[in-house]
Amino acid sequence: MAHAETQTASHHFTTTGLDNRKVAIWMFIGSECMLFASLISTYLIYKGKSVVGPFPHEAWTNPATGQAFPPILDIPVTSVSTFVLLMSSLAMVLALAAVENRGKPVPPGLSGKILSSSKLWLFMTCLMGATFLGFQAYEFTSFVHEGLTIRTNLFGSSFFTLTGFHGAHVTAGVIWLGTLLAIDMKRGLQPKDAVWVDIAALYWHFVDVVWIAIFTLVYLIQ
Amino acid sequence: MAAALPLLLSACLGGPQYPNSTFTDHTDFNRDASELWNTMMLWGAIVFVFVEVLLVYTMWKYRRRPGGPEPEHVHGNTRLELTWTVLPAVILVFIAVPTVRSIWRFQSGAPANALQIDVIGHQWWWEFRYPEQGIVTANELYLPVGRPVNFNLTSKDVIHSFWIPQLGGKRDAVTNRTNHLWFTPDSVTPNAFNGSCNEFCGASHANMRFRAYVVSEADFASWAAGQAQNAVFPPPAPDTAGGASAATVSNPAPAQAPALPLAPGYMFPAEQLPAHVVPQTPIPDGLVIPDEVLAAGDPQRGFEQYNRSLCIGCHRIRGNPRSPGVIGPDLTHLGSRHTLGAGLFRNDARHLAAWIKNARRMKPLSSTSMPAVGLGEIDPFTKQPVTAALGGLNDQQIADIVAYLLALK
Amino acid sequence: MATVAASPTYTTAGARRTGIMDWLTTVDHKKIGTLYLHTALFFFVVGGVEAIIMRWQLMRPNSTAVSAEVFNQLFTMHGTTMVFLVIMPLSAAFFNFLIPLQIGARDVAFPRLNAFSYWVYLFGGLFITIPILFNAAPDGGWFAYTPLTGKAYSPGQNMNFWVLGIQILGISSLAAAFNFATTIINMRAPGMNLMRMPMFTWMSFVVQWLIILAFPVITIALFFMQFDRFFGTNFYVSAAGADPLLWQHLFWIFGHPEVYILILPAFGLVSEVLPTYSRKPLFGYPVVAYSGILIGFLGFGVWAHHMFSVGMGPIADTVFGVTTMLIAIPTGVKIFNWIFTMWGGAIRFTTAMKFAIALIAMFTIGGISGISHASPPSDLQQTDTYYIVAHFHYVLYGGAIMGIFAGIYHYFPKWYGRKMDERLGSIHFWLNFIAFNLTFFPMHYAGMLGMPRRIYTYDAGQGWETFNFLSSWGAFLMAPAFLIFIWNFFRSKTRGEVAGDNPWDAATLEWSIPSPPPEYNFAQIPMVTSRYPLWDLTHPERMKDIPHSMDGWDEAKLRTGEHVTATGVHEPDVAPMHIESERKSAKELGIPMPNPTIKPLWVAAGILVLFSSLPVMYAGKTLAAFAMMAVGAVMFVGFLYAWLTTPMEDAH
Amino acid sequence: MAHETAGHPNPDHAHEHPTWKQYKWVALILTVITALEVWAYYIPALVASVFFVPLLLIMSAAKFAIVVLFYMHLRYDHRLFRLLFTGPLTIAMATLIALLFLLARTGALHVS
Ligand code: HEA
Ligand code: HEA
Ligand code: HEC
Ligand code: CUA
Ligand SMILES: [Cu+2]
Repeated sequence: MAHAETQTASHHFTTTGLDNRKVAIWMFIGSECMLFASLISTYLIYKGKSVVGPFPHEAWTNPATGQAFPPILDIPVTSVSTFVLLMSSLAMVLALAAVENRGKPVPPGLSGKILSSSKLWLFMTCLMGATFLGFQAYEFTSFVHEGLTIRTNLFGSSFFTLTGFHGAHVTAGVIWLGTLLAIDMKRGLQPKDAVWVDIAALYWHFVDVVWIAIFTLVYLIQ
Repeated sequence: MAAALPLLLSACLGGPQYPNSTFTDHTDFNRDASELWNTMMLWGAIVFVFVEVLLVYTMWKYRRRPGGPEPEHVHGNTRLELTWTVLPAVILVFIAVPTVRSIWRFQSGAPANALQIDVIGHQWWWEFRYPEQGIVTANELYLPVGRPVNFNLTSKDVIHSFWIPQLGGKRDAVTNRTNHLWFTPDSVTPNAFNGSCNEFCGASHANMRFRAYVVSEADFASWAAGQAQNAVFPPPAPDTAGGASAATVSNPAPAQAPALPLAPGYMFPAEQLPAHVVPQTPIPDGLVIPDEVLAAGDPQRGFEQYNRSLCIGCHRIRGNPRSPGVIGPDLTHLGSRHTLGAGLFRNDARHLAAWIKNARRMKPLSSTSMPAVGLGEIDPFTKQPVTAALGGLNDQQIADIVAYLLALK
Repeated sequence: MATVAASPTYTTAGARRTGIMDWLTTVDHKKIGTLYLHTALFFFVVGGVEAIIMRWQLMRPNSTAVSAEVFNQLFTMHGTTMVFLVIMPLSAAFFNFLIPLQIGARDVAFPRLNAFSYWVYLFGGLFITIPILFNAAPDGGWFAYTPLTGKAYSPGQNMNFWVLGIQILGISSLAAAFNFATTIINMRAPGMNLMRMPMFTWMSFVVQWLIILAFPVITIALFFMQFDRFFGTNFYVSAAGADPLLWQHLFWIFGHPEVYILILPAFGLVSEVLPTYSRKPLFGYPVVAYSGILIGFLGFGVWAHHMFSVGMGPIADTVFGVTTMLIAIPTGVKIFNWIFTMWGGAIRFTTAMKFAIALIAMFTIGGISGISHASPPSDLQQTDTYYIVAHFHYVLYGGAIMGIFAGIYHYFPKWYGRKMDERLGSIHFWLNFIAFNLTFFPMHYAGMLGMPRRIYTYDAGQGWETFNFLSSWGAFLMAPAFLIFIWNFFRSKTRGEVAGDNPWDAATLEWSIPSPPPEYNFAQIPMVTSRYPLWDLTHPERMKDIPHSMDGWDEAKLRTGEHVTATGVHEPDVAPMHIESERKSAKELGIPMPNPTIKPLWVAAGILVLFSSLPVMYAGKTLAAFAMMAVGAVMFVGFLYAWLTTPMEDAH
Repeated sequence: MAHETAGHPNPDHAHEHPTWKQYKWVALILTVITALEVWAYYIPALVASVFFVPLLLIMSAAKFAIVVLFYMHLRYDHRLFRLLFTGPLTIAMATLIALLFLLARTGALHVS
């Protein structure tokens, strides 16, 4: 994806005048809707069906060992990570705008300078994505310490799989954006490269909206 | 003409040469399903004949002829297209309405007076329980004529599907779920039917059959009373009591069931069995135990041998406290069954002996299911010969056990 | 047409490879189509031999020709092979070969992704097929119901190959679907608006959407199964409280759209064949297109008709029964539109036409039996019996395979420049037609007379012997029929009658260029004014009352004409519809072609290695498995990076 | 960014794009809704009431829509993209809801 300028195909005639890659990424996102719908429905279906705890929102005492498990989900921590991911979308739109507007007069003042720095915003997006992943890593490890693994019960299996798939998407996104950042550092992204940033951004926002759904359906609704 | 076709068809296919035909009217369920089928086949036949005749006519009429005119270019015709959108829709209404009616009649709850039967699917046999009568049996069902029966189905392992084609539709037996199926055998004279498992459930899916006997109320009551009691064998035999079988030593409870004066209950008479419910599956080579050996089998010795063998770990014989197993079918009244191994073999001494000798060759089984027991037999899983140390039995011992089990009427 | 610039400077990377390397590195959609075609025909023989062995076993009661174990592998692999390795790829062969030609494009939107799809398919196909040689093939049925296919009840490696194999094949299908959908949306020639697309392209478009929306669901269901088998999760473990129906629902949410994925391309092909040999345009084109969309859309709302016996309750039974019946309407519309396409025509009974007509006749039978299972109380007597087997072979073989045969006979001349032998074709058709009905018609009876499906043996005296005997002989006759076809196919490539550009006097763009088409397809991208562009040229008198317009031309000119020189980028030079008969090289014409590359193949190989590590892990060889994973990951990432950083075409 | 790159007509960017000002507001609204959501979670009376679930669903749907419309600029983009997204999204939601209904029933009755 790197050397966008050599991808002459992107400049070929297209029927709709739209870029092939952008059409494709939207279809990919449509496909991902079905992917996450399957994951989320499985989680919701299995929510009340675990035979043993721990559970997301209720405390549980193991009748065999007498060990007590508190409700497992940590809302405050997840709220923070949710916020971080949301804000990464803001950084992402700014990065795209900066690339698209490159070459145009920069608005006066410091804020103008900041706003037109695609490197900064790409970096911020990556950073926030990575922060989100850090939170998730923390969450996963603490769950494992508290006695919930992917094998423990249906809740564990479907929870880790759902959030893990989302995490994998975030990881892919961070790598993708990181590559764009590297290119930007090396030679500077130009408006003609905007479509590369655009499709990465669409993907990134989509991963964000999926989290919006997950946060409500998995974490908040009991 | 098209109308007569399906009716005619289903009438022929209900005949005795097709003993598992679904085109029967033995139960309310099947009458309903047949009616639906006839409706659908009627419309289906009309559509079929119409389409194919139209197609063939078109092919014939408009075949290219030398020097024929250049076809006129027609791009469509809204009125025609509307017609063939609406007409099928109308036909579908005629199919959908009785369908929905029938769904609500047979897919919502069974009548309150229904006889309850719990059906539990196992790889690869059927466990049947009559909770009200306190009966647990396997692979053979008795149903009273004229009373609704409600099957409550579930499974111990994988998904199975319960079906008696002549009596009613299928229902799956699913783990962690209980499904229901009900019908009333209200227009059958006493008769025997085949049943099968219809959901692929592994190696012996094809061999997961069963039998259903529809009998009169009185016979049903007699059968139920017989099945409900403990095994009536063995009768108290003073000279063997001192034989100090392992059973009596380790188990203070008497190894014998209390000698109930009860006679065995009703059993569907063998002579009345229609040919198709008598299994014809051949015994694999080398498993047949000679008849003379079988004839010499002694039930009392067999009882003791049985109690000393691995059988007891998996099989239950009520009234024989040494034999509490739950993995395999309940053998309490094995002698009262006509078939063996989930409808695969006749239940007689030859087949039973061969079964015990090497069940895994008689029927593809799983590695945790009934092992080969005959001394020197090669177990298909371990590929090792069965030795005495592994609990292997010689032909005579097997013949004794056979005699014992067949005595359990 | 503004720019025929100086010939581009080709780098060495652009040099054409020869021999086997040509095939391994090709990114030409036509060649990839050829690869798909041959691979799928190979797998058809595999699936067919599996079927024949099954029929040999079932010919008589209590037969012991094969063991239960082997039989279960046979039907599982037969179903899996026919669905995933035969019909889908045969359709893909036509997507590849035809879509760009039909819409007037030089290639697909992402040519290298296209090569990748093929290689993933090939590797996935081999991965799932080879185990049968070692008696270790999947044995859980083509829909692999849990919990039977879970680790507890299928502890062997068998089902690992299935779950991983289908996952691999899914990657291929999804990649291809994004590619073709983008191609159809975005690569159409000027003037080729949606309502002018050839019907095959239309139906393919619907199919790509079905794939895009249905495959993610099976992907997830398969991931759950993989996690259960390899990592000890509980998605389908009853003891942990799992619901065995979850898999069934997820599978059929995919599975039902899948059956339309199988049939719609064949519908598209016969929609090309029937008008051509009737010398008439397709009757009611818009309705045929819309009904295809409607079938696809409704296809997402009927999945539970495969589950009427699981006890979903009366509401669900009602809803799914009725939605299923609704599909008869748009399908019927197609049937009647086809018949009326023939009506009033001058029908030439070529082999292609015979197969197309056979589709109409045979699919109708399968459709009617389909409606008879749409009624749940009635389906309870039918489900999981041979009646169902009869239904789906009538729609799959009588529909999809017949349609694809029609397509092969019809497009062979375009593909290879020569016609297939008509006499052999006719023998193939009749033998096949008779054998097909002999095989599958009796199954209706066997099923309604109580014979369950997926049984390796049955007892004597059940009233099924005659029907099974007939079915088996029918199946044995299918083999010679297919062998005749294969002989005809390979012989005609070199010895068939030379065809010319448009041997059948067809109407669509692909017939306006030489046969076989040059690598760049169209020397000049045609500008289209109507639905039947070629008849506009060859039979203008016929085209009088059909709407013509130059929609889309201005925009196209705008985007090709003036701006080309400004950016120095090559645009296809566009010309009003014409017939191309010269065959020059791309170089001579100055058309930049994508460079051949082997990288997609290596990326696909990386995926294969990655997936293959899991059975190794399952066998307890953890270290080796990790090593394979590392190698696979490096191959995958490395070659992907190399692929993405190599320019697709030479810069010039 | 209408047509200043002359040689490069770019119809997918032909429409107006939101600006920093808008982006800022969008971010603010998203933050506020998220805060409201979490806040609602900590009001036991609300959690117990029947309004809780619909309320949360509405809030999250609103966030979803805002991101899609503004950040993914679906509102400003070619209508083809709207189709490409809403179509699959509708099917996905319908499937999800249907699945919840179909598998809501808890089974397991008897059997020792
Ligand atoms: C090419 C693939 C294909 C196609 C196109 C279809 C088409 C249809 N199928 Fe089929 N089906 C399968 C492949 C296909 N099927 C497979 C593989 C299975 C089994 C899977 C397995 O278990 O292994 C299956 C199983 C299957 C079942 C489950 C059966 C069971 O397991 O119990 C059902 C139930 O409703 C069904 C219904 C239908 C219907 C209603 C159609 C309709 O689309 C048909 C519509 C067409 C017509 C009706 C004919 C033309 C119409 C007219 C001429 C108009 C007038 C007609 C009327 C008014 C009736 N199919
Ligand atoms: C497109 C799909 C497709 C096609 C074309 C076929 C084609 C055939 N199928 Fe198919 N079948 C399925 C899809 C298909 N099937 C599916 C999905 C299942 C369900 C599986 C499951 O339950 O999981 C199934 C199941 C199935 C069964 C049921 C198995 C069971 O339930 O136990 C049977 C039984 O007869 C059968 C038979 C046949 C036969 C005889 C052919 C013939 O038409 C095949 C003809 C082809 C050939 C004959 C190839 C030519 C061979 C050569 C040229 C080599 C020469 C060979 C010799 C001389 C031996 N199939
Ligand atoms: C590991 C468990 C196991 C052991 C040990 C075992 N069985 Fe079985 N047995 C089974 C199972 C399971 C079946 C059902 C097999 C089937 O039909 O699929 C069965 C079936 C039978 C049947 C047929 C019952 C019927 O109604 O069809 C008989 C009789 C029988 N066993 C007798 C014996 C005897 C006698 C022994 C000891 C020599 C024995 N079994 C040992 C598990 C066992
Ligand atoms: Cu039990 Cu099939
Ligand atoms: Cu279906």
